[in-house]
Amino acid sequence: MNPIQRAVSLVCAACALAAFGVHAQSSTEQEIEKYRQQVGEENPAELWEMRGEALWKQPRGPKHASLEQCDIGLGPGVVKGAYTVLPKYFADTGKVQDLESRLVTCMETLQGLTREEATKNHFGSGPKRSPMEALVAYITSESRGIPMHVSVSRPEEKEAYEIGKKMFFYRAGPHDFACATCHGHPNLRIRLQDLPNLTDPKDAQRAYTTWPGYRVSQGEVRTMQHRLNDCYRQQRFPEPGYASDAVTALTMYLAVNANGGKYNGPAVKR
Amino acid sequence: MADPMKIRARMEGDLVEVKVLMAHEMETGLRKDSSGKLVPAWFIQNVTATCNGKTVLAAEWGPAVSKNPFLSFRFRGGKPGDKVAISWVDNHGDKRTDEATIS
Amino acid sequence: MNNHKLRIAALAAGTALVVAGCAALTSSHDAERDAVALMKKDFHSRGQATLDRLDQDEVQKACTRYAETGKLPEGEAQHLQQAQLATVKYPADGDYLGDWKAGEKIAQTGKGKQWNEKPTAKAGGNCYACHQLAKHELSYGTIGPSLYHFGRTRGYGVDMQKYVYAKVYNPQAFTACSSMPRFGYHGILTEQQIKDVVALLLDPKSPVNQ
Amino acid sequence: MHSGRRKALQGAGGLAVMGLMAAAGLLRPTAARAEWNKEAFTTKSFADAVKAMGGSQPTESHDILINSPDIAENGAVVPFTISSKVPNTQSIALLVEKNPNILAADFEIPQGTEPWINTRVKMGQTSRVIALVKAGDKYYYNAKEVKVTLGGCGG
Repeated sequence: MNPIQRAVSLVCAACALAAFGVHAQSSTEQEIEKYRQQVGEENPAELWEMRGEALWKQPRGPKHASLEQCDIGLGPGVVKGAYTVLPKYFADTGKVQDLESRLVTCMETLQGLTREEATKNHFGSGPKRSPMEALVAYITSESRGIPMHVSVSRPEEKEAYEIGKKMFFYRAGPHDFACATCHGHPNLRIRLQDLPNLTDPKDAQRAYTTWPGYRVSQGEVRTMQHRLNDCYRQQRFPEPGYASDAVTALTMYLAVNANGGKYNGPAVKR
Repeated sequence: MADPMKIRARMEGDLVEVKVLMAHEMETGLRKDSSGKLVPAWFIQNVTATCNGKTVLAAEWGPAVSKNPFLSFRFRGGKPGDKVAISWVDNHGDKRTDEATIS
Repeated sequence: MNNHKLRIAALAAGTALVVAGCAALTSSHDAERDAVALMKKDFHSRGQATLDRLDQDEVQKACTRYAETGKLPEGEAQHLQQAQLATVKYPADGDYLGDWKAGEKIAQTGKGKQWNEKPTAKAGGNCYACHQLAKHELSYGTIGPSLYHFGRTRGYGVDMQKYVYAKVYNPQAFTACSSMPRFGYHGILTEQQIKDVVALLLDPKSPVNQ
Repeated sequence: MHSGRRKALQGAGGLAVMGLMAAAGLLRPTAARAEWNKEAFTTKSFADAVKAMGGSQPTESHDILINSPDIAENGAVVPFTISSKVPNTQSIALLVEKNPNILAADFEIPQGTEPWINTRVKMGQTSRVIALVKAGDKYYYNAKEVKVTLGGCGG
């Protein structure tokens, strides 16, 4: 099984089993595996990657500048491998930032866009394309094959990690859910879907390194910001702000837990 | 304007194998949006592929082709350096043509 | 533009907060306080999912405090369970058994209380997300124990009915820091819906007991 | 193509003619206004679809191969590879019997192009999927069932 196939299979264990009876289980599993393999072979996320690369190089905004001088973690203009060190502390903003919040910063400083303009349509929907989803698809694709190595050596980074960890275990809302309710225990599934235990390095690596993903069910590339937003919706929490410090902190916790895992996104997800 | 396609064309023995990803919504006209309104049909109807001016594939599609369509086919008569051009036209009359060099 | 500056100022304030927290890095309690402050700054109300949902009650507080290490200390758990048992409102008519068919539907749906849903829409219990129940449904989760043959093995009596009603109403009354939502206490399910779920588990005719 | 193409040839267009014009440098590929067989794409049954495409009474043939998973985890994307060993295959169509309209796609295979197509279609539910091949004046088909599981796991 190649990593993309594994990524696809991780998202949903054979939902199909229900429909076809236990005796058919092994052949069902084989066919679902065949499905995942064939769908995983050609990933429409490549269309986002292509669009994202063009956007990265295209002069935009009042300053008519491209993002090519943006520092996303390894210095101005370095894209290769940059995603594997994020989130990290940036001295110019004095903040720990994930990829999406960092891109907002560059759109503000380099291109002269307002935050509102920079985050417009941050979650795309059909013809309402999201520049952010395209940029993230491109930038993450340039980290394929490189192990995650997110640092917590600076106090600000350690702090973000600790806060993210607290957020992960924070129970609240009408359902008393925390992230940890579903993602803090080994070998659980919801319905037939395997739940990665994000406190365990192996599971965390497998899950984290395959986002963003092209979601077959939505026909869209979804980023980590979207993934966490959708988790909080199902947790019945209020909505986390897009590219906010809170989401960055939680991302920091998950990214550090995934350290050492070879980055393999954007993947295909159910 | 429509987004570019992603086209790969490469020699497999004496055949040219072409793989294309197209950016298109492929709306069936039967889907409702979040407010319950029908989303109008919007889909690619015709696809043509040419190499050295010769048509190597022509297709008619309905809205049942998946969103962000993928298509692969194989033909004879191309060689490395030749260009393969793919065009599509949708039911709104929007169109797009992209090219790839055979490797 | 003014708005833009304001936002930047707000972000800077957030940074200050993070940095301030950093001084007391070793204290898990401070990290918790900072996490709450950061969430309150960065989350916003949307639809029925209002910001006050971040405020924890006693149960949520206690269970968050011990979430990383595991279980509550025995004494604290006992105390919490007793207090939660006192919150259970039993049906005035003394009847616990509803319609298992309605209960099966409630067990199948996980809708309710999300920001993209109408607040008036009826919620489900989503029991199958975590539990095995009727044998015909193979798409069940394993977060909670299997409840297949629940009535058949545990008995169908009124005491059992009352216990199951209370367990669904408020699982914290029996297992401190259970992962299961407090369906009655939080008003996710109505009294009638809880009765229907009790019937799904305890009606001898229910597929759970076939 | 088929009946639509025949009509087109009687008129001004027709892909073959267009191809020649393109070869002569008269047209860019985008300018080719191809025909679209509306009648065929609105049929509900296999027989009606074949008729609308200009054929009748197709023969079952195991020289047509349908490679796809037997079970699709999500009906929004179901991959198919169709190939034909029927001599002189001129076109390959893909039909999904239980979709609102049965015809999904029709590929014209010019000489020199392999009778081999790989694409992805939507399936609303478990259904028989048919590959229809035109060779000479005759139509041939093969079919298989593909099961589609529900769109969501939980909730």
